[in-house]
Amino acid sequence: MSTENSTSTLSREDLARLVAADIAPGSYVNLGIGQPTKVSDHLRADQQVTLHTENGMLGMGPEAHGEDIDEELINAGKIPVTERPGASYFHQADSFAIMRGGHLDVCVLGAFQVSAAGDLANWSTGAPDAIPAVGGAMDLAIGAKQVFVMMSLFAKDGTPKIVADCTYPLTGLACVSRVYTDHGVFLVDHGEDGPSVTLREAHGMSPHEVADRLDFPLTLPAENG
Amino acid sequence: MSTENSTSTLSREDLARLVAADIAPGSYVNLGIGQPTKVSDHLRADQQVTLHTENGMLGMGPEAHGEDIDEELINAGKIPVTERPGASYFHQADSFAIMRGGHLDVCVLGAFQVSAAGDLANWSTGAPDAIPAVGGAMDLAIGAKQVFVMMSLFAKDGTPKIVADCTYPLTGLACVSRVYTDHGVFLVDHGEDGPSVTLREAHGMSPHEVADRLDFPLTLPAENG
Amino acid sequence: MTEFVDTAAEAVARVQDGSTVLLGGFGNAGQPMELIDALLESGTTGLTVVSNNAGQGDRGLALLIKERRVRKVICSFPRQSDSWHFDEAYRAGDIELELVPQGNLAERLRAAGAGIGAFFTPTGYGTTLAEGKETREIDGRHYVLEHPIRGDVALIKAHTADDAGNLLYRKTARNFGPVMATAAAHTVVQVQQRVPVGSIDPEHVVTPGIYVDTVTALGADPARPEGQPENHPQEAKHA
Amino acid sequence: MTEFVDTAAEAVARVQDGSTVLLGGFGNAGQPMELIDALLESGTTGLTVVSNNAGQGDRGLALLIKERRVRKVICSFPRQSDSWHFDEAYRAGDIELELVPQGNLAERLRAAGAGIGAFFTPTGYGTTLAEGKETREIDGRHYVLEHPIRGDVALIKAHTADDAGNLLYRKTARNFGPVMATAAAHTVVQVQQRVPVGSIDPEHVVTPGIYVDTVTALGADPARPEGQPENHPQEAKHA
Repeated sequence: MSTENSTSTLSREDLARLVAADIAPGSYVNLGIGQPTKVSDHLRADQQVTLHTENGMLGMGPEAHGEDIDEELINAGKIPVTERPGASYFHQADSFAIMRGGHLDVCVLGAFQVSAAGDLANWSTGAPDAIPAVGGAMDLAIGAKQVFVMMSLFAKDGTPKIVADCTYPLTGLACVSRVYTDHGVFLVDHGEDGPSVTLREAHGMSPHEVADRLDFPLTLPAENG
Repeated sequence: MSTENSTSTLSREDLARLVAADIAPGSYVNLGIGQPTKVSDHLRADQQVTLHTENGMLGMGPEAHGEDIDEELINAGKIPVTERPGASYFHQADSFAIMRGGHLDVCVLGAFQVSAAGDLANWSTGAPDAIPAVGGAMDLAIGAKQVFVMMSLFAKDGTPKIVADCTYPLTGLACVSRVYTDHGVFLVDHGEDGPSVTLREAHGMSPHEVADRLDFPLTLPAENG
Repeated sequence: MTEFVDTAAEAVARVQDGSTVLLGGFGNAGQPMELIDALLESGTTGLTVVSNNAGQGDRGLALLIKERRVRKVICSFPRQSDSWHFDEAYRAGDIELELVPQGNLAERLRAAGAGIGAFFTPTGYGTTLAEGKETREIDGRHYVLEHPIRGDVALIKAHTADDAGNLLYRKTARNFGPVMATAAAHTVVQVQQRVPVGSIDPEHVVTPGIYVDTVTALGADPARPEGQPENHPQEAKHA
Repeated sequence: MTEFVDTAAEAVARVQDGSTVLLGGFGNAGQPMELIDALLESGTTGLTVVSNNAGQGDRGLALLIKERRVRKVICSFPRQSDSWHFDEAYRAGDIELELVPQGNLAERLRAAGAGIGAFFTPTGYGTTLAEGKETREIDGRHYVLEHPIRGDVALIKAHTADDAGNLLYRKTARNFGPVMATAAAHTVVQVQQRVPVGSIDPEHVVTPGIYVDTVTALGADPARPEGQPENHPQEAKHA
């Protein structure tokens, strides 16, 4: 897999590999529940990435199996996990201080929608009969130095999930830095002249085709611009 | 020494003994710098009082001497102290959360003045050329469930130090519960009808003589009222 | 001063009808199952429960909700794959829900314990969970004003208590315990073991005894047989 | 990620003229004397120093003030029996003082580290130290609004660091270290010893490595000869 434009879309595995490769060595990272969890499979040992789980731990290791399962050592998805050397435990207020205080380098989240201003919608479909649950989503959205989103670019009905304005209930405003999708990687710039979105690379369609499907002005990669 | 009215004034040692005897068994207590420190000499082991020092410790023991001196184990007055079994260390924000959150049962402080409303002035003389220093005084004043003050009833010039309104800069408002002085013990009631001060016992002068010297209405002990 | 009682039933005696109860745990980890069982036995009802979740499966808080003892839940993540008792009570209109982002929940509990009157948090700004709340821009960032959450009683789980009430926790079961212990008028703790004063290194104490009112030691946890000592805190091994 | 450097001089290289420096310590306990000595050597000036005190005797911060490297001090207790260098600078009008009640100082540092925009504290309400500050009555109690104190660099002292930057402190020398470590853009720590990852029990870590940017291990402290091992944290003995 290359990070240049390609004619085939990226699989979920490709995406996880791409995100993992983009995380700077030595980073402190929180991986959200679901698709983002897969990123850990592609982090190389020499990247020395330390994983945070918001239920009170730094230095989280891979999922636990068999005899290693300990119901008092779980991740934010309540899956049994393991402990890396150099780990530490802390209580919930200290754990969220790590996030809210901006100490994590990267947080990787799933999403329903991301706006061209970097607004994130990932906690509620807004369906009137749904039982709401937010967990740490809003803290994760506003806490990390960089928030990476992983999702498909289009919903099942073909409408784009990167939009001018989110129609789903918001998780956080102007918080997303990058969006990794099956059809390409989008960089959100929160500049002083207002936000802008640049397509870093396209997959499965051309950059112009991607731009045509979106309802906001997309900056294309330099070689295509 | 009795807790009834007496014809002689209370010495500083008497006061320390009196305060110590009034601390309920099992209490968590902070003793301020100076005269209040003496209270610890009179706490009985069976009272099981736990001492807090705001620089980050519960379970502080007596002053350290000789080989026991450790410059990393000091009290709020920067005097080397010792550690009792069952002690714990914590950082400064956690230590002041213990105070501000109202978890200490008793705090004993010195004072320049206390008002009839229980206002405390103990951190600054207000002299124009003085270099100000407040330390933890304002946190101690408002934090504990009960604040006991130890001081002489009269200043060197003969003016009372329990007053209608403090003239010295305030440390905290309506925070003092009791005032232990050489001439008697005063209880400050913060009732719904406004504050009132009751003389529990007089020493070295009669209750009426004490009342005559003060410039606010003093409630006298029941047997003299 | 910390009192030690022999049974979970005695430990929860402080909880009354209508009490606000802070309930430790993130999922089942750190949830004081035996204290909750005793609360079920006691018949106490009309409770407001503050907890991260609203119960999983057929244990602990889920059973309190099933039995309709809980009038209101203040939590961050009620809906889960196995939160069927909450789901049913909620859809039936039998339980009130106040949804709070998890970090705000933790910080509001901390504020209660630390004597903070209110605080400006960036979490939730611009979302429906901040609707109607005061907001402010400070140094170019937007914040929402949040207030403390206090409990009448906290029910939490720790691993070890010494005779002075100092607590050690275990791994991610620590979660809300230390914060809730500071935020309730009365804190009740179930521990696996009680050790003499002096058994815990003062540098390692997580919750000082000043926050701990009642402790009951349950002995060995069936889920953690003695054959796994390496998972226990260091002091536990020495005791 | 935590970097380890060989000398105190390298460790303080981040401090620039005009920097705001958070300086650990309560009195001399926990004051990073060797880092301050290196700062003296470096010639850096125009500093704003945030610390509980304003130096004692002829060591550490007192010397920085004596040499007029400090433009402003934010502290709770500058005036002491042996604060002669501060007293002289202050009376000469050479140093600015912002006096902050100690608990507000600690909480403002914590707020900076925890991403809290501002908070209402009861401490100082109705006193001259709250003059001009916003106040509010909440549930019948009066509060003052206080804002975070952030540092460009924190210089603190701990006892032990592992290779991941996790820190253990020693007794009341812990004081402001853990809070300041969270409140600065760059945190520099002097420790007595560095140990391999895995030497510190994860339950005992006081400051996680995420807060620690630069560490220098000084080796044995002359004030604490090896003959006193019982005063060292448990892990230190095992290392």
